[in-house]
Amino acid sequence: MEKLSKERAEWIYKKMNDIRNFEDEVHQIFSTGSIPGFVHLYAGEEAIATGVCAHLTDKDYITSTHRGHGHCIAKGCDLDKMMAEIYGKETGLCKGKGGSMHIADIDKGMLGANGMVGGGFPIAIGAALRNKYLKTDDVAVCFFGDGAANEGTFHESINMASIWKLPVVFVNENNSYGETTPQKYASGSKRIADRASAYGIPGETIDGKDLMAVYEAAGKAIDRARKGEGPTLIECITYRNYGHFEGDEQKYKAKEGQEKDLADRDSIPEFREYAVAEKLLSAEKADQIEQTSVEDIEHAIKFAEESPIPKPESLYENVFVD
Amino acid sequence: MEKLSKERAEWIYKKMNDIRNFEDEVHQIFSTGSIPGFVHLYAGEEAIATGVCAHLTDKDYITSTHRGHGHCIAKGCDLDKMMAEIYGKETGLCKGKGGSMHIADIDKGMLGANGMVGGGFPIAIGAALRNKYLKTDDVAVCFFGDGAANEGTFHESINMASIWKLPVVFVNENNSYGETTPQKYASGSKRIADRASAYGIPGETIDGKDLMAVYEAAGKAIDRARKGEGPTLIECITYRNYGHFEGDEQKYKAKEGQEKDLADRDSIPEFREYAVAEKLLSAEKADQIEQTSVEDIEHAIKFAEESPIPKPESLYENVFVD
Amino acid sequence: MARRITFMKAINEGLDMAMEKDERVILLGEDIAGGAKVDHLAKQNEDAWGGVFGVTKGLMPKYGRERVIDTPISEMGYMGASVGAAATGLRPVPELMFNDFIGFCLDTILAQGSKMRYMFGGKAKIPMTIRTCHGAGASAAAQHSGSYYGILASIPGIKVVVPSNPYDAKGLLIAAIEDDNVVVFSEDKTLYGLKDEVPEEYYKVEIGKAKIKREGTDLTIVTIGKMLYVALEVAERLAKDGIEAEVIDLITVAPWDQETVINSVKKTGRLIIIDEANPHNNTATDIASVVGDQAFDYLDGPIKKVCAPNTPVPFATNLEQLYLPNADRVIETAAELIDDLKK
Amino acid sequence: MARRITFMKAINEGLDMAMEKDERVILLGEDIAGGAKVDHLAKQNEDAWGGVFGVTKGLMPKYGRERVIDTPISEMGYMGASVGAAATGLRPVPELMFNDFIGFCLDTILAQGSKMRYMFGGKAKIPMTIRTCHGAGASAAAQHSGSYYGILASIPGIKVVVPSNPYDAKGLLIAAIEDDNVVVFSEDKTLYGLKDEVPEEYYKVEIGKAKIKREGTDLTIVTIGKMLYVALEVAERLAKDGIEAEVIDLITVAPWDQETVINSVKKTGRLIIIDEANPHNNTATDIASVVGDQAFDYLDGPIKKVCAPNTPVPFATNLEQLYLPNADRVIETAAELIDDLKK
Ligand SMILES: Cc1ncc(C[n+]2csc(CCOP(=O)(O)OP(=O)(O)O)c2C)c(N)n1
Ligand SMILES: Cc1ncc(C[n+]2csc(CCOP(=O)(O)OP(=O)(O)O)c2C)c(N)n1
Ligand SMILES: [Mg+2]
Ligand SMILES: [Mg+2]
Repeated sequence: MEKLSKERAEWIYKKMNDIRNFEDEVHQIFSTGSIPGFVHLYAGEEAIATGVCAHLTDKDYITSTHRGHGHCIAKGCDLDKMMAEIYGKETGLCKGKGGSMHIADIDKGMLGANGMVGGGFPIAIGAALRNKYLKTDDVAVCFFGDGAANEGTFHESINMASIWKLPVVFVNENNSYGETTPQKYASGSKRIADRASAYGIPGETIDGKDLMAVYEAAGKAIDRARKGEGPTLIECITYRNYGHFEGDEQKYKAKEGQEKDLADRDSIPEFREYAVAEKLLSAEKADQIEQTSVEDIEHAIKFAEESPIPKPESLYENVFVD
Repeated sequence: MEKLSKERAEWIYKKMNDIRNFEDEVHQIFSTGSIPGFVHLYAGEEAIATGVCAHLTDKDYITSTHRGHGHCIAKGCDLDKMMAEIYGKETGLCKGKGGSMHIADIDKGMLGANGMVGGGFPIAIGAALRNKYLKTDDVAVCFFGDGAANEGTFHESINMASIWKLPVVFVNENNSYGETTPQKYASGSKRIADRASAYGIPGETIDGKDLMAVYEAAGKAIDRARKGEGPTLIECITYRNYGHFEGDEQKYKAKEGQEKDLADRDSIPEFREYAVAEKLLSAEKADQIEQTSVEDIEHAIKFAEESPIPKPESLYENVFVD
Repeated sequence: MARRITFMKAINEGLDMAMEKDERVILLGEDIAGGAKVDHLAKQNEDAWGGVFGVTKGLMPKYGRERVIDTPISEMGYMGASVGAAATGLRPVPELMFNDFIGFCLDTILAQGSKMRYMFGGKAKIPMTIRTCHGAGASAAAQHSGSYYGILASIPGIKVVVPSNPYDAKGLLIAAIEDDNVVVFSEDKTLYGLKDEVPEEYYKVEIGKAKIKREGTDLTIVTIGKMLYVALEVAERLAKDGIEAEVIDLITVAPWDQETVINSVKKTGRLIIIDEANPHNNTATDIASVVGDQAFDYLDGPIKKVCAPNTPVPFATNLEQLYLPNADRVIETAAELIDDLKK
Repeated sequence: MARRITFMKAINEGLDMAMEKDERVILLGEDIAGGAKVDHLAKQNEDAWGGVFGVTKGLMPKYGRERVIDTPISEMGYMGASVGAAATGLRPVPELMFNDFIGFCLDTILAQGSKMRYMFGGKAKIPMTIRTCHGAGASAAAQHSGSYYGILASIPGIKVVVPSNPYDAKGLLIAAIEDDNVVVFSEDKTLYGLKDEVPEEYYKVEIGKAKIKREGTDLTIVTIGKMLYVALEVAERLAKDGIEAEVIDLITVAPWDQETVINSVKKTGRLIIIDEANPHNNTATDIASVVGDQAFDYLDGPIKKVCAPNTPVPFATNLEQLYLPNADRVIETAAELIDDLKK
């Protein structure tokens, strides 16, 4: 695994900011009613998508979740088209037909947010099977929540990835809750990483708020996968800044104790501080990135708002390949 | 857990013989064409069903598998009606409408063989949930194969049983193969019992050819369940005497080595020897049980053969409770 | 009977009264209470959500977590557990949050719950009511907006009901829970806010019986769920042209009420079925095929269906509206049937 | 073209030639080779089973375990993996051993494979062929004998084919594998032994095109899969009474060939559809509903369906035979349509 370069650090800092700004804006806009449907925001979990995708190229695949904006941004999807998609516009990544829960860009290796909890596992191992079959050294990364770890697809897919030594990394985003249901209630095992041994693969639990911890663990696991040594399970402890979806009152969240401490942490300034101290980022550059990011998201909103809605006939298009 | 009594030892020896004789006869009859459909024989695995069910009453529930005759017999189902069911006769346990793969007797707590691999897991925890909810001390036992351990239902059900501390015991019958597919190929974990820790429950691997090993492990686990201490996973190493189903050429079975040793072991004489040595069974009693068992199975065959086929109108009956 | 409550509240009340009456009734589902093992909620005996739409709100505080069970995200597991619990004497009411999740747990219905009684020669009884929701119109996109009651209705051994209003919802749900069979109770998520009069008592609405919501002599319109409101609008508009449509709310899609539908068609000679499901192999086709067989001689014209197109549900609001059957499309279809009707 | 091979062999040959031609074609399924990691089999490069019915026999020895992949018993896992592999450029052909197992993996079809292209605004392509088998008549009882192609055919975004003979089986399978969409290829397990002429070359049979197997002017009989043989027997028997039935093998149930069916009904004025599926919301109802709309004016009598009853498949041989549509039932039905036909 490469040491973090300046270039990469800048890339990371930009992506983290993009995700945060994107989500904060969507949160705002949603409350005005301009964005319809179910929207699940990634704010608070930026270190994970960014720390993992920093190791990936467009040729690597990821599968995402209902909480997919962060993965999309980190995987390099176009911000304008993403925002337009969430608005349901013709210029959207999916022509306005997918929306927040189905945002995808196969050209960027982003195999889709997924409205089905646990839906990404088998798709990810399928992409990994393809990578292995074609003798590439591309990998697949499967992002999934703590709640998703209780779906049967988790079990079946990780087991198959193990026996076939597939180049796939399972990245768990343990934000303590599946909707309102605490992970500690829903899982028989204390840690989700504890389940790795049930499939004979390595598993570890890391601080998912710490960009560098994610960057390093993911780097190792992705290297391992590229070398044909098989899958890894990484559990990242994190927390979401907003509710499960927009509109959630969040009555279940603890207002004090360990949970509050986790909630109060912010991996973006944490990373900035680290990167500046390590001279990977100058304070000026960091400021500039923050500024550009704000502008980029503003641009995306403007683009989305000014874009036309889909043409009626598109209702019938793209059901089949002709 | 009670020490094995003479009475129980006799019961066990009878059941083991009943299962073996039943299956050997069905094997014979199948080859003559009198029994239609898919038939999966339990011969070779008698120690498991018997050693477990020795601890159960009619009020306890079990879920079984496609290889269900042994569980049925051990749970106390009527041999005549069982055989008639396998023949597809009106007098069968299920009026001839279920057959070998769906043989069941709810009055005996036998919730059915199941044509769906992994289909029994959720049903078993549902019965256990009922036991707990009604504040009974009845338990549920879920028998399942090594192949079934790779279905998502395994994962979901054991996890739920764990978090709700349900009175259920998961008894794995690891006979090395799921159809032709070796367990060592299909499972990422070496041992199926290794998976217990993924759910925070106890798991152990035992010699499934050894009646006493099963009797003791099951006794402990069932006691634990009755006391409200939650589920246990027991992996029993065993082997089936016949093919996956009747008609299987068994090309995949190893003709030498460890596998052959396992195949050559027979838990029935092993138990007889043990029980006679321990004075739980006299040699005369054992001979007599063997003889009665042969007669009982003969009777069952005669009963089945002489029974009428179902009346045509029964095709339409029992779809709904009216 | 002046009290007006929402569709959602009517369902909540049906559950409440069924639980009150029979201790064997338990609920299972994801976040149907919410916040399991959260200390501050436990202290106040509060539920966090009461289901993603709030339908089961307040039931956990009243009946406790033993009877209102939050499950992990394990649809096959808890739906199958419900089958097991039903087979052994409880009357579970699992909630499948969206009917679109059926692909995670269909086996528990298709191969287990619906077939057990038959396979076991009549010995098993599976008194289980599956609550779920269907329907487009909430911008929930392709994986949370489908209408799959028609797929379920094709399975022998289960009943499937689709209420259109608060009164029926409460009475049907109670009937479903009292029924000794597997019953799927499918709620249109866009109806939750709809208010109407609902009696305070415990009452049942008969499963398998359709209701004539408007009498007419010229045309029969059969509807499922909220399509009723499309038909009622159409009937109003047609009435202005002197055409009297008879509107039938099917209510139960399995087994559906052949008698009521056929008698109506015998009277009117014309039939339009409105079904929000995708167009192939759905309940509309089933009705059309039965009418085309059994009431053929009474038909004055082709049998018409107005359904969703053969596409997934699109996200964009304008496309989603186009996807849904609406009054204009039905009027156009009616015009094909009735010559003297102006387009 | 005198070579006669079985239905099973034809399928095997179709797979073989598709794999030969395109390296991106891989097979996945339970025991489709069999004996993975068994030393003595590996040494001899032998498969243990080649699938539970032997349909894929010999393909692993020829193409290796990288391309003929035995999976654990994890239907959702490997079916979903096939979707992922297809979305990223392979052309997987997973086998679902029995269509009855669809309840374990429907999501991969219903919510993922069939919807991806649409949800992604046309960017995804899922060239995946799902082989499975259906049908009663093998004493396999309720959980291994169902006919669920009709459920699958209701899902937008996939194609579903049901071949009735070796020739079509080979050509359709090749066409399915070359198709860039999800195609379900459903084999009737009781046809595996059926022999007929099959060309040795690589050829395609068009998906979506029905075939007229016998021309006639008095009555149209549309069939799915092996129901063709019931119809052909019926046509023979009717011919003795001077009644000429036109027999159409539908072949593709989604999208089915409306033109061929409607043209035939326009000619004959009478329609019977034979479908082994349970009777509600199946392909027979779909056909009936379309004909009852689009060819209404040409109909001389009610539209008839002959289907399985609304029950699970019973085990006992006599009941199972009664369950299956047969020539006598079709003749009785035809008699209702044609007055001058003796019962
Ligand atoms: C198959 C399925 N079951 C249930 C849901 C409803 N649902 C959507 S998100 C969610 C919680 C997911 O929790 P987790 O995996 O921890 O992800 P998080 O939302 O915390 O990121 C649930 C239950 C769904 N969309 N799909
Ligand atoms: C859901 C499902 N998948 C696949 C099958 C086909 N099948 C029947 S038995 C079997 C093997 C089961 O292996 P295991 O669980 O080890 O039980 P054993 O036969 O060895 O007792 C398979 C794959 C099935 N019946 N159901
Ligand atoms: Mg979570
Ligand atoms: Mg086995």
